[in-house]
Amino acid sequence: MLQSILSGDLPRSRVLSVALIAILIALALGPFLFPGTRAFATLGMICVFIIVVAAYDLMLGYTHIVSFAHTMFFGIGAYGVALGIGHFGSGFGAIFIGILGALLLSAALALLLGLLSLRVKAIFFALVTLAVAFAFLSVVTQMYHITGGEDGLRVRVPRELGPAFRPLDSVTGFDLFGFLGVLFTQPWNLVDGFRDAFFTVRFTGRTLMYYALFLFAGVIFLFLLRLVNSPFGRVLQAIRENEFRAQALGYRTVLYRTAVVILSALLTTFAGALFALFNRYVNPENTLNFELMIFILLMCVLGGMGTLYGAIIGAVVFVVAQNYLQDVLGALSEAVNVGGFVGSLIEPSHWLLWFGLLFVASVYFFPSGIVGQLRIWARRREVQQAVAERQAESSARERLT
Amino acid sequence: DSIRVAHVSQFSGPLAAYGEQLNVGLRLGFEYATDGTMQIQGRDLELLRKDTQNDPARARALAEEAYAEDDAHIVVGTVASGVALAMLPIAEEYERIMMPEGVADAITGAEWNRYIFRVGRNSSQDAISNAVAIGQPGVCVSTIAQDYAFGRDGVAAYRQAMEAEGGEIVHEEYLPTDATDFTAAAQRLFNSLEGREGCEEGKYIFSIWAGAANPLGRIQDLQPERYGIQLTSGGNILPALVNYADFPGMQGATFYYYELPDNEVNDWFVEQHFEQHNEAPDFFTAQGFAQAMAITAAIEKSGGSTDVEDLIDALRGLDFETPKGRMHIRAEDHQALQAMYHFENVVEERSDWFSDRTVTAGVPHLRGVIDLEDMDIPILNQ
Amino acid sequence: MSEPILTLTGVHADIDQYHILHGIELQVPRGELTVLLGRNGAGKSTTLRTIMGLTKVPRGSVTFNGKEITSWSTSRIARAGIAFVPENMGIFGQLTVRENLVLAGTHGPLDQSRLDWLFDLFPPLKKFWDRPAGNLSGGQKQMLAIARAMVEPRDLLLVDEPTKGLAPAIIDDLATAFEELKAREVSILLVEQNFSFSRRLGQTVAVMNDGQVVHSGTMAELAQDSTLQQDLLGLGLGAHQ
Amino acid sequence: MADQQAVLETRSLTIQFGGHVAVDEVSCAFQAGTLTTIIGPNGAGKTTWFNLISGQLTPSSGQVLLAGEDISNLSTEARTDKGLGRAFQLTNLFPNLSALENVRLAVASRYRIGHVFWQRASLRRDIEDRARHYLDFVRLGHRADTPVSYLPHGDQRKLEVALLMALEPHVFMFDEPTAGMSVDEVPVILDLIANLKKQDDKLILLVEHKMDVVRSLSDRIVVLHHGQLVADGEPAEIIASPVVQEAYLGTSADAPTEEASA
Amino acid sequence: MSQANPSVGPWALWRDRLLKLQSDKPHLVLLGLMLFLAFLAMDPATWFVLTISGMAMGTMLFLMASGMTLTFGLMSVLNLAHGAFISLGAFVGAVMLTGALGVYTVSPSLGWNLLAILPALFAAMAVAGVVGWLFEVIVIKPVYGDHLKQILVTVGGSIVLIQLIEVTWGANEIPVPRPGALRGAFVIEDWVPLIGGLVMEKFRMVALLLGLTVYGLMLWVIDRTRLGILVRAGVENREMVEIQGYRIGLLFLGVFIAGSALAGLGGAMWGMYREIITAHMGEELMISVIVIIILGGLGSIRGCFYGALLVGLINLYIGYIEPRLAAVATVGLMVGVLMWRPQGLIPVIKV
Ligand SMILES: Nc1ncnc2c1ncn2[C@@H]1O[C@H](COP(=O)(O)OP(=O)(O)OP(=O)(O)O)[C@@H](O)[C@H]1O
Ligand SMILES: Nc1ncnc2c1ncn2[C@@H]1O[C@H](COP(=O)(O)OP(=O)(O)OP(=O)(O)O)[C@@H](O)[C@H]1O
Ligand SMILES: [Mg+2]
Ligand SMILES: [Mg+2]
Repeated sequence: MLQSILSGDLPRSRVLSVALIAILIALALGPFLFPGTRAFATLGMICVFIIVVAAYDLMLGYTHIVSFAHTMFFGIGAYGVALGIGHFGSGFGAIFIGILGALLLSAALALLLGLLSLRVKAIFFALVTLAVAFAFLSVVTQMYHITGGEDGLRVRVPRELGPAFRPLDSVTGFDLFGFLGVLFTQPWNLVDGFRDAFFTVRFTGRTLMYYALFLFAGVIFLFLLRLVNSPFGRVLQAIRENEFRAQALGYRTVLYRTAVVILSALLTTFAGALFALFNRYVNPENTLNFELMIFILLMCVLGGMGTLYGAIIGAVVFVVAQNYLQDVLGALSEAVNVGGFVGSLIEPSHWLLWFGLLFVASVYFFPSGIVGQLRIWARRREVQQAVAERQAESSARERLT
Repeated sequence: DSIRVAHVSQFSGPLAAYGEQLNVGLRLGFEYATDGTMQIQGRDLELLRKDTQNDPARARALAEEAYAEDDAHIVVGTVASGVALAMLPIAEEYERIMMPEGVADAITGAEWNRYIFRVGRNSSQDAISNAVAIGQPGVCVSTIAQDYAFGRDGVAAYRQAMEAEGGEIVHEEYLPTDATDFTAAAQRLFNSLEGREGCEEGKYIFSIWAGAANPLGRIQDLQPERYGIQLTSGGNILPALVNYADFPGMQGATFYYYELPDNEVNDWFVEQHFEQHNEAPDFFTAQGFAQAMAITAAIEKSGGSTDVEDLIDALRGLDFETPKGRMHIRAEDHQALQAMYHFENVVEERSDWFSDRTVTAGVPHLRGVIDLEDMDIPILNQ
Repeated sequence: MSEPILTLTGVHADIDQYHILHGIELQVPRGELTVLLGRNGAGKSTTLRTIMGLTKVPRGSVTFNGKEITSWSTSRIARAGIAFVPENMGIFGQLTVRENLVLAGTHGPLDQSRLDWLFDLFPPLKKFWDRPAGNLSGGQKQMLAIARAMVEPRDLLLVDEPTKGLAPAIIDDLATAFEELKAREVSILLVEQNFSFSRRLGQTVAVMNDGQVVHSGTMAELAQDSTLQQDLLGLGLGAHQ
Repeated sequence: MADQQAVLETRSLTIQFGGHVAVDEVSCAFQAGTLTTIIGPNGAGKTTWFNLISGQLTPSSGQVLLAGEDISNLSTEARTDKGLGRAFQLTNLFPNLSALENVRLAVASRYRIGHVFWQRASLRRDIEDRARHYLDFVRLGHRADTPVSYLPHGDQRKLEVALLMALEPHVFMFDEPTAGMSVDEVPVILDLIANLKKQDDKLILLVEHKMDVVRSLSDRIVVLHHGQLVADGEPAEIIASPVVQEAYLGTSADAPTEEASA
Repeated sequence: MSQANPSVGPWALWRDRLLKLQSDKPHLVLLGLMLFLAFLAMDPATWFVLTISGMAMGTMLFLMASGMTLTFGLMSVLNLAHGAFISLGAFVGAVMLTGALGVYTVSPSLGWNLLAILPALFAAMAVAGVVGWLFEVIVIKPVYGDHLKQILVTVGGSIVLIQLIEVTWGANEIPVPRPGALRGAFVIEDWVPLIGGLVMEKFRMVALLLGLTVYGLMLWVIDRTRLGILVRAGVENREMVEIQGYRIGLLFLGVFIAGSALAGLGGAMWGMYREIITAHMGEELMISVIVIIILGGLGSIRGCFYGALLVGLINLYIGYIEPRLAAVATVGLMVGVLMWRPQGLIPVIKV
């Protein structure tokens, strides 16, 4: 059963399995475990990025097409919904039209990009897409009367997805971290801590939106997992390894590559639309920026290229770091409280410095990504265990004789 | 119960310096307003600080966090107009006061809601005061601005005010926001003014430009004086004023430069700033100070109540003192108004502007104060 | 006879987590041509790479010209006077033939008489002198790879399967070239599958199997003994040669 | 001439690189059920000719015909689809995939299931069984799970042959299949090729420098020199011809003749 | 017009020559075409000013892009932190001009000015070079040969560098005094036909000179020395270069330092041009830099030079005709060129 849901591509590492289960629980029960708007936003962004990164991994990790124009599709999705709602009002019909239009545009652009990749290869292609994405960004910014320019657009979601809609009232949540905090710092207040940890969850339309997001992320992820483990996925791997030879084996690599680019673009567009609905605000900075592109790339590489599970791990680690690193630094610099150059280094306003360092370090220490690394460790342990067993067996046999 | 003011602005990334200045100003302002007690009407004042990283999505989340979790009564927003605009709906959702800092007209215009109060100037104010400063019959102006809402709005307001003064706008030039090479634009500006009839009182090029790469210097390099063209522009932050050294005699209008206003608050402010930071206070520091003065005045007016409706009542029509002079918040669109300063640029060497260096800079010298009555600032939120 | 120019004692080698060589014992006499034989996967190429310092050596020692070079860097080993023609030829496809050879001459400009000798051996090199080496045919690349190792005098040549892909006439010329090098006191360690070629040139021979040297002796001895050949090399086909 | 239609034919096939004519007006036709060996000095244009036939290069002029149909303008993939299979002179595989996966890709191409994205690849036992079959064929069964980059050179050569077999083409093109293979393995591959020949409808083209191999297997020998087809005929006759002796086997010619006479 | 047989006679000859020129010297053809089209689109005086200014802008861009194409061409390292080095150069230059050399800057005499400018440029190069050295050892070395990782690591490194600049010099914008002699413009005397009365900014002329000098020097090093061959070989196969007995690590380090120093030089010049600098300044230039180096053919110095000229010119021409299209036109130019020549104008690296 599990085998067939996960298309036979199991996590293959105990640590990874545990982490994935924990993430699944955290995302599924998130609004009831972590109080606060920031936590809520973080959960939503994780789901969005799981889709985006998984789709990107299909291109990058499984087919070795390095494109920096991915945010373009994300932006198209987001702006599609924003403009749809802007023009046709806050209804589901408007959302549908917006998404449909965005998907069509993305498909067309992806097709062009796929064709471009035939003529312009490898690193050239990567850099060209970077420039194209930049041009797209600049066009969107310049058409400010339609797109709002740098100021972006507000997305007035339908009432059912907004904060005013209250399908359920007063659901109780349990503040997991709050409770754990008490447990570790003041175990003597455990009972009080336990009681205090309960809180009231405002179950609104936004919560509904979150669950829609969560659901889509799950379904798309499983779909991609099946895809990469299908014969089609194997051909992609072949193209990644040696496109020339794949052609000589009779595979029309052009079609495969274009199909992958388009599929990936469409999924990303869809994720962009979900993002707009969840975030209720779109602007170039958030959807089209080069920085965002690099972040997606980092999530992909950090999680582990060519392992879809990496998309989940990468998105979680990254989004959490992005949202909470500054607070950690703040706490740290208060605790340490040194002045001068060193002091200014750990000032929260220089959190980007540490972020950059983590960025570099993660590429070094997880050259095959977190998932890849975990799998390597797991395999090493298996081998060691096998060796140990064999030794134990032989020594036992010796003792017998 | 304390009064909680959350300053949600960018403290890292490209515009971090402005956020920092605002924050310094805000603290100084409260210090002055409360005589150092940090209490208003017997209630403690609590100042929170959150870094948007110049990311609108994050800014929205932080504003929500400030209202929902920190239970802040007032959120003071950011100087980046886009980010500020993105935050506005949050105030409406949570029904709490927000005081954004961006200059976009839309903040107290199209995107306004009743919880929004702006203590800073808006871009039309800037533009109009500049038009008033030099405008008279026989003046011809070509404008150069960035091609987006801020630039276009500004020029439109400028044109209206200029025409009201009897001057004439000859040509409008718009460039991408990130342009760095102005040769082509200068060429066209010159073409538009060169040999034009009926400009006895002067030919000007007026620039409205946000960001570092100001076109004035590049235009000046191409020697506009050959065609009898002068430059004119608004005020700027101190580092930018350093480059104004290239434009001796240039005139314009600004909302603040620390030596222009003549009032008690400013005296205290400048003195304290030099004492604490060993350098001159800038644009946004004064802005933050004014912010604090407005908040204090409002809460005093409401008798210490921080209930949102009480605050709205108090803020509407509020008059308060700031380093920039006396200010007034219009009831209609919650936009604060102030007198502006008509200046003329004089090249001087200044060692007191920055703590670490001496610079040769274009220093604004007062030519006159443009009173509120002289400016017709449109109400845009209807 | 003088001491061997190269000695491997108990050399082990790892690639990644795999243990490939298990205690190689090998000597290359000075001024002679030693042939290293063995089946596919016996570890011949790995042995050569290990000598060049290209694989990790957890145990054992490599001595060259009386100096222990086990832990030297590859470039230092090369500068000490060892040239290496790898199995995959390793030519620089983006560079021209000329540039490939210029780089191989580490001591300044190339010696014209030596070049002429090479052109004589491998005429295509002259013909394609200023063309990108990546466009050469398989055999031409092989020629270039060998020429690169011979463009300057070196003390020891490590050559990995030079004859594969070469036309018979060229193989013939190559044999002559090796003879000449031997005459110039150059020592050669040759890995070769072409038994008739190695039998013609080799003086000493070592046979590898499964990461170990399982036999070493003179070529004459092995060439006579067809049971030994059958044993070590499985020369079912070769026996009739 | 017209008694049997040629399976494969090249007509005045020519390609130039810059000023250099690598293949020069080569016209040649091949019948089914034959094995033709192509010999010629290094750089004669053998591999280039292969590249033109299999579509890696586009000719400057001339045509390639497969079963009478002009395929000069088809892509490599389309030609493979039509039953033209090719193994490469310089090993050209999927280095990070296992040996089995390499062959499986070839089998999957042969059964045209590359576009299937809804099935789990690992559940296609039929494909895997065939792949294992071909792997055993070249005596690499024990190496099925080893990544190709870990295989020694000789084994990679064998895998190259396995991939070609797995494609089950009508036309087999081998480019020096035994180069670098150890002496005891060579006969295995040769047997394999000889067995192919027994299937009547197959056509085999072979580039090879080992003269004993050439002699024992070929039905016909074609000689290329400076891009031109200089001789074509029965093996014995060709090897004896002075052109070949001089241009290819070398003047001294003692080593080859030694082989030849043994 | 009615030629009897177009395939003979001077027409055919010219057409053949043109075709040959087009395939052998695409950069010259393109440059000529652009100059010509622009000439048709505007009046000659404007055209002249824009062309000179555009070329000067181009050479300034070349200064900034050359380092990146150098590291790519010679060692196949894609350094997206290049922008941070540009910023670094700008800051060092600014500090030198305002601080230690402030006195020389203010003086309007060219001689004294040069005393300020040259050390400032050298300091910018030196500091950028030293930081480049550290950067190579710490950040780049572990990811040789893997473009994807290089992109990631250098972006991370770029964030760190920019933050360090902010920690050191503060997050404020810093004004850069432009030395007196470089302010203003040369005015062409009125009696000169056609272009009389036109002005050309002095600074641009200096940038033009400097750019041409650096270009010449770089060409000399790459073409006339063994270094060029050596490092190109290293890109293809490090192991083989070591097998030939060269210490490739040192070699790459040297190239990277040179590339960083060039970025520093370009940054210092750019800072003086803009007169106000921020830590993010270099980042904003990266798109232009990237367009230039792809346009010219990744890794080609010559291509980079022509690419920079083309970008500088098109920016001004389009900026004159329709400023909104400037950014799109640049990228459009690049995509167009790549469709015509997938490896750029003067390819060196095959992909
Ligand atoms: N990169 C690698 N990783 C793991 N194992 C390897 C690697 N390279 C080679 N091996 C293994 O090392 C063993 C010896 O390989 P080597 O290439 O030295 O053999 P060889 O004797 O040269 O064979 P051939 O005649 O086929 O070239 C083989 O079993 C091979 O599988
Ligand atoms: N892409 C190319 N560009 C330029 N010249 C080429 C190109 N490909 C091949 N050549 C040249 O064409 C000639 C024929 O090469 P080809 O590879 O066909 O030779 P071959 O007969 O297979 O030789 P070998 O036995 O050495 O493999 C060679 O001289 C080679 O240098
Ligand atoms: Mg080998
Ligand atoms: Mg060949």
